[in-house]
Amino acid sequence: MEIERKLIKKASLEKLYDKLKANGNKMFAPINKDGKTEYHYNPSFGEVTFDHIQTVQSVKNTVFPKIENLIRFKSDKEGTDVTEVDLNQIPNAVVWGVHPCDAVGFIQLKSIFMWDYKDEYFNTRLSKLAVIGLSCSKSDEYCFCTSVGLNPGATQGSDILLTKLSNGDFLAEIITEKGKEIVSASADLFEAAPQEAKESNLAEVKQKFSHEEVTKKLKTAFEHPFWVENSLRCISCGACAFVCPVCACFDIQDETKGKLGKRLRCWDSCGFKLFTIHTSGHNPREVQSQRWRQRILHKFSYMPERNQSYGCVGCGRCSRACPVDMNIQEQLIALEKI
Amino acid sequence: MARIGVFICHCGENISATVHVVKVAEEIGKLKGVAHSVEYKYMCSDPGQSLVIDAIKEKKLTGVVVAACSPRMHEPTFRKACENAGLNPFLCEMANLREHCSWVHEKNETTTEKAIDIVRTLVAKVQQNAALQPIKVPVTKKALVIGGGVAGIQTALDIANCGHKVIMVERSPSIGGHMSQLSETFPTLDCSQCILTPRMVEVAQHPNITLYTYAEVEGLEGFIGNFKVKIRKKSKSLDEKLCTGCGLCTTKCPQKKIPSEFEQGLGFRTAIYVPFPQAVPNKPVIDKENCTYYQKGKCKVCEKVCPTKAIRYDQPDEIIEEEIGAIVLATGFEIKRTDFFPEYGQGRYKDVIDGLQFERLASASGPTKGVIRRPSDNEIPKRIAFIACAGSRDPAKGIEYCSKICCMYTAKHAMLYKHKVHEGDAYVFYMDIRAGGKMYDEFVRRAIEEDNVHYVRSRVSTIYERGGKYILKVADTLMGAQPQEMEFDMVVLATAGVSSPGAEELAQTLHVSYDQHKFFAEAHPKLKPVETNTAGIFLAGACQTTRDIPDSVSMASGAAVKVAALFSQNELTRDPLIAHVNRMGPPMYSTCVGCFMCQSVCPYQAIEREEIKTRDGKVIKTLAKINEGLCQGCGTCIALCRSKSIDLYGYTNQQVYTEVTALLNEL
Amino acid sequence: MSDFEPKIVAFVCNWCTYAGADLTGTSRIKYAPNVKIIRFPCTGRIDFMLLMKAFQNGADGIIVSGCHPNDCHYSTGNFHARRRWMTFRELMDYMGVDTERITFSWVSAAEGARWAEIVNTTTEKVRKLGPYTNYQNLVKLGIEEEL
Amino acid sequence: MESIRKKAKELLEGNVVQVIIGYENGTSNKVRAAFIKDASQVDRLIYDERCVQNLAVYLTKHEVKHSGKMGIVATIPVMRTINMLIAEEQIKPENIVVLGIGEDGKLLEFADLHVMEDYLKKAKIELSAKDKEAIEKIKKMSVQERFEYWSKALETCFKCYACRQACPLCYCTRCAVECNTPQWIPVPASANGNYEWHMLRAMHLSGRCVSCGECGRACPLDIPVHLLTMHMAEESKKMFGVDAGFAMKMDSVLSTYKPDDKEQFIQ
Repeated sequence: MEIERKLIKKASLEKLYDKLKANGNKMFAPINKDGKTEYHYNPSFGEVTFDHIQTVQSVKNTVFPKIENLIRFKSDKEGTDVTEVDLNQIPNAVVWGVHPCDAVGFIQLKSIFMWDYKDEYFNTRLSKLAVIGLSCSKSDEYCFCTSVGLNPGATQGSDILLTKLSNGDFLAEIITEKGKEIVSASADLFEAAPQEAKESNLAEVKQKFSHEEVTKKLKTAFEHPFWVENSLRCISCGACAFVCPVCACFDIQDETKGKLGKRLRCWDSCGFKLFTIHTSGHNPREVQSQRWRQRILHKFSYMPERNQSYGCVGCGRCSRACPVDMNIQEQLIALEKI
Repeated sequence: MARIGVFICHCGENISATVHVVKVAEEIGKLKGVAHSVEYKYMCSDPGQSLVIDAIKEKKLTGVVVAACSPRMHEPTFRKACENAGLNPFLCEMANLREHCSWVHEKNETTTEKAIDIVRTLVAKVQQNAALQPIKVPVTKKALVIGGGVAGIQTALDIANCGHKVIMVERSPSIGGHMSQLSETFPTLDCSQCILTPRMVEVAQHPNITLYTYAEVEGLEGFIGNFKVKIRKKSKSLDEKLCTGCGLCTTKCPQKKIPSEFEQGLGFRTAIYVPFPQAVPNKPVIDKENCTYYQKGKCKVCEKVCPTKAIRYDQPDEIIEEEIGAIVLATGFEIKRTDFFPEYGQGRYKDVIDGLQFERLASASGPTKGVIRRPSDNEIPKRIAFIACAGSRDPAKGIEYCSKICCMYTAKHAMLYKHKVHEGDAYVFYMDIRAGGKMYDEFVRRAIEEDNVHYVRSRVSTIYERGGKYILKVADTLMGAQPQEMEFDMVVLATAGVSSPGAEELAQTLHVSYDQHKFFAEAHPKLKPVETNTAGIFLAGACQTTRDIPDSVSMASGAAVKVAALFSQNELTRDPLIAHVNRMGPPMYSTCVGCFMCQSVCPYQAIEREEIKTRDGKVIKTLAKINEGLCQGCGTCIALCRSKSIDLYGYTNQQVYTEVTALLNEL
Repeated sequence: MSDFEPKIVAFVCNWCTYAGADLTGTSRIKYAPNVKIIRFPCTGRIDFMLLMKAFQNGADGIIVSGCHPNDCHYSTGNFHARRRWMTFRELMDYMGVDTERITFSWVSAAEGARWAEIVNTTTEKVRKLGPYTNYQNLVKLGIEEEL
Repeated sequence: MESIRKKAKELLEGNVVQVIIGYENGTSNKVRAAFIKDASQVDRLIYDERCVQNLAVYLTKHEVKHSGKMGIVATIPVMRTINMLIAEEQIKPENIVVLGIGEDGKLLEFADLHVMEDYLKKAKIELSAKDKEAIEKIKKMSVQERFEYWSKALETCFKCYACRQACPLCYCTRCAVECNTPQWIPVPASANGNYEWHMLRAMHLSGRCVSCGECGRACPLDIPVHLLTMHMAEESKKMFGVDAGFAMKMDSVLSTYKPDDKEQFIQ
């Protein structure tokens, strides 16, 4: 589908926002609170921020919640009854103000969840989700979308991408059918496309490395001393994985109460020491350098090879969240040169 | 899949009168994993037990819950029944429907529901139970007896006569203890030495007993059946093999004015000495602190006179290590000295003496050859006072407990005095007379009625000296309690019995507990009076609390039986309900990280260190390890362990967790 | 909430309180049926998290009871337990767990009547406090979440 | 700073230690841990007020500890942690050289760790005014308010375990939270799972926490989890007189007892 360009004034934008909310959608939008920006459920339009650099957590929670209820069961003398979760009950949702990197995150996640086994939970959530993107007007030194082939105004992954113009109005790019439906349902709010170039309103993010080059280098870097040298300070927490818009490791847990129980899918991280431990006590990734290598290789080598998609969108969240300054951008720059 | 059998007992009507047992059986039968659920009038009866046994066999049960009385009552009964049916006894649990439900609640639905909850909890638990095997620990059939008084002697002889080896350690140069100092013994007034000496000799000559005198226990490792003890044999400066015990050295030693411990300071000894003539072994030791040679470097008279050249001035202390299987503590007691009592002259009055000193005065082998004389002027006292409870039952100044032996020995002392000084007057000042025991009260009555000892119910507030006489301030509380002063030639204080000096250090060395008075603590005041909390260590005599000879001897025999019972088998079988540290393959080996904080919570020193090594001996990891012989299964380490690396068989984390969830949820 | 019957779990040691509760039975002293006992060898064995597990599974109140100080069958287990409860109770209080719902007591094997009294007073107290909805709501949060 | 580099150089050149654990400049005006194994690299070492990470966490880390004998740049909380790690047998004093940083930010050289103990005994060590105030504020709340405060604060936790991993005293190879027989703490990052996890963590650090605040700093979601362990550290002091990390041998709060421990709540 060809991208259609329209203008939406700030006042109309509020109407669109409220209308989407009123239509029974679950709305998630970023707001500033206590000195940080996070996606919140159903904030008022006035609270929503349009010039944030990045939220601490990604918005993957909307399609890959930190706890996903897979099935319910009842187990007693008669046997075990399993009740499937009614996926039709999943409500429509809108994520508002998603930066292009995060929007691409949905595509990369999809390449994981729809790879060989088609994950219904993920797919249903994604199909019921409208992504209203927002081009980045600001960036910081952690941002590196341009180094992974994206840019602050990239349209992939969004249904509609908004770009704030110099006069406070917004350029709306309608990217998908879903986006088109939203626009046509509120056609009165949109006006003809503006003259102003989108690019002049985007944040500047300099390219620091080439992800293709990194991928090439990684093919032979498995035994490179780089991993040990550069992961000594890593403390094996899961902060990077949990804020990442693409990390998709999970753990299946049964929570029971008497006869009743639920099977839950919970976030997990390949950085955890016990992530790969075997029942025997053997652990193929026993030390942190092996786990750190796995993280990078998965995102920049295994995923491109297997999923035809990268596992990183250059949002820089992991580097911001890391308590010990494991800056992924710094490491990728170094890896390009090994 | 679990196949649990549930057996609900009516206990006659004790349970069924308030709990609807049929309903309980029905509801429990509906639970997952329950293959059999029945009720019966008397589960503990033979037909009741047969129900259990038959069901195990017929229905191939994998676990049993008997819902009846308290497990403290019949758990062994039903575990035995399960074992008889071929089911591991530890796969049987009891649900307490009687003491904790039917007897304490009214007859109604709630009570029945509670009963169901209780049984359900145990049904859930038993599914987590593991088949456990009793623990076998090898036993070294050699005992250590610490202390050579009458209790130690009796224990050692009893064990030795059962055919087991015994090592006796006594810290003074001779065995015999306080009993060897006594003149006559109550209530029969037979001569103490006469009855004790043969026993002492028997110890020395017994082929199964190795005697180390002038020796002390310095260290102990290991656990029941498998102790390793370190004994320091202090240098006697003597080659005992060469010494014939002729005693020439002791007569020639120039240091003749050393107060004799045996005579309680009323007589003297030399620097090389045998504590008393009947000492066992009857060979001298050199008291280095008082020996001219050791102090000044010159003398060596003993060496010169010794016909067998047995003196060894440069003899070092010897450390002996022995492997033993059981220990009996018989370290005895001590008494407070007269210097403890400011109101009675604080030890300044020569003729105010303690009970043991009086024993020496009354003893035919004592410093006065059995004539009662005042230490100050050797005069025979015409009026003598005995003060009972000197320091005992006195929480303010002395000790709060009753020393128990004083009433009797005071009566004996007064009687002995009257037998020796017919014209003399003997007064006993007492609080109460506690003469419980066979022929004991009769003995006291004899002192009063036949020997005319004057018993005055009074505490003596003070003693002062006036012109060679001792004035006692008393008030006869049975005669109007008028304060009055009475004059005596001599006063004997029945001072309080206290724990033996060094008892606390010894307890710490052996890891046995002790009470606030530093007497060793028995494992249970009624049912385990000779055991300590440390398995394999037993108590005999007055080291546990002050006690008289008959009590000490019976306790000693009791301890000996405990040791003999322990030695009756080659292996010790223990309940397997103990802790264990998890183990797994490399590289973790265990989730234990070796912080060893568990070591400090264990009341039994049961947690050891285990080193995991590579083939070339490099230590990879140090883990906690539970000594199966020592662990008693309290589980304190388990609740403390942060990484959940220790667990307790019988009460595993999974079991107790399951109980909590099952108690509160329908299954 | 007049018909509210609190669910109370008692964690007791085998040698003192369990035996004391047996004595309550043999003495035929009646008490509230709300309390159900779980037997441990010693209070030293009782993991602090078990208290939270009881609340998590729907208990409204808890009793923890063992031998009086100096009377521990294992000589020192209850002393360690005492420190554990002093510490954990402080933490619970700081985190907003209603410690009023937890009775800590020493009940000896001879104190059958006292056990009945502890059970009754605890039951009455918890009955007044009502169901522990705070914690039960917390348990549902996140997992009971709508889709 | 120069004195640290000089000392580090001396230790590495003399082969006294094989690695120096210190701070270096990181990205975006951050500082981070540096592991210097070569004397020529000592100029990477820095020290300023940004250097607050508790580096002792690396002393038990497999790949660091296998470098050999370790020199460590240690501020007061780090020194206290070192004492704790020795007391709990996780490191051996002979494997450690401490490059102490005093209250004034200057290098302290300790002839041995006993000298460090003496230094700590004299040092003035208190919680920061900010932490104190935050704890006081929570203490002043009603039980209900405290419950709401913590359940809300902890609800957002996604169990990345940065708090645990950053803590040098959380050195277990398998944390209790990862034990699944039984599953003591619910695995999902649910309200209850989070609440109980943080309760467990605070309890396991009771009487052991040296109040370095690293757990709170590490949290990517800025949950003030350090207020839990710090409060318990203060209470341990009050209740038992135990202040962690002042000596290489200590009676830990939960593994020792006194017969006369005083409480008012046991009936």
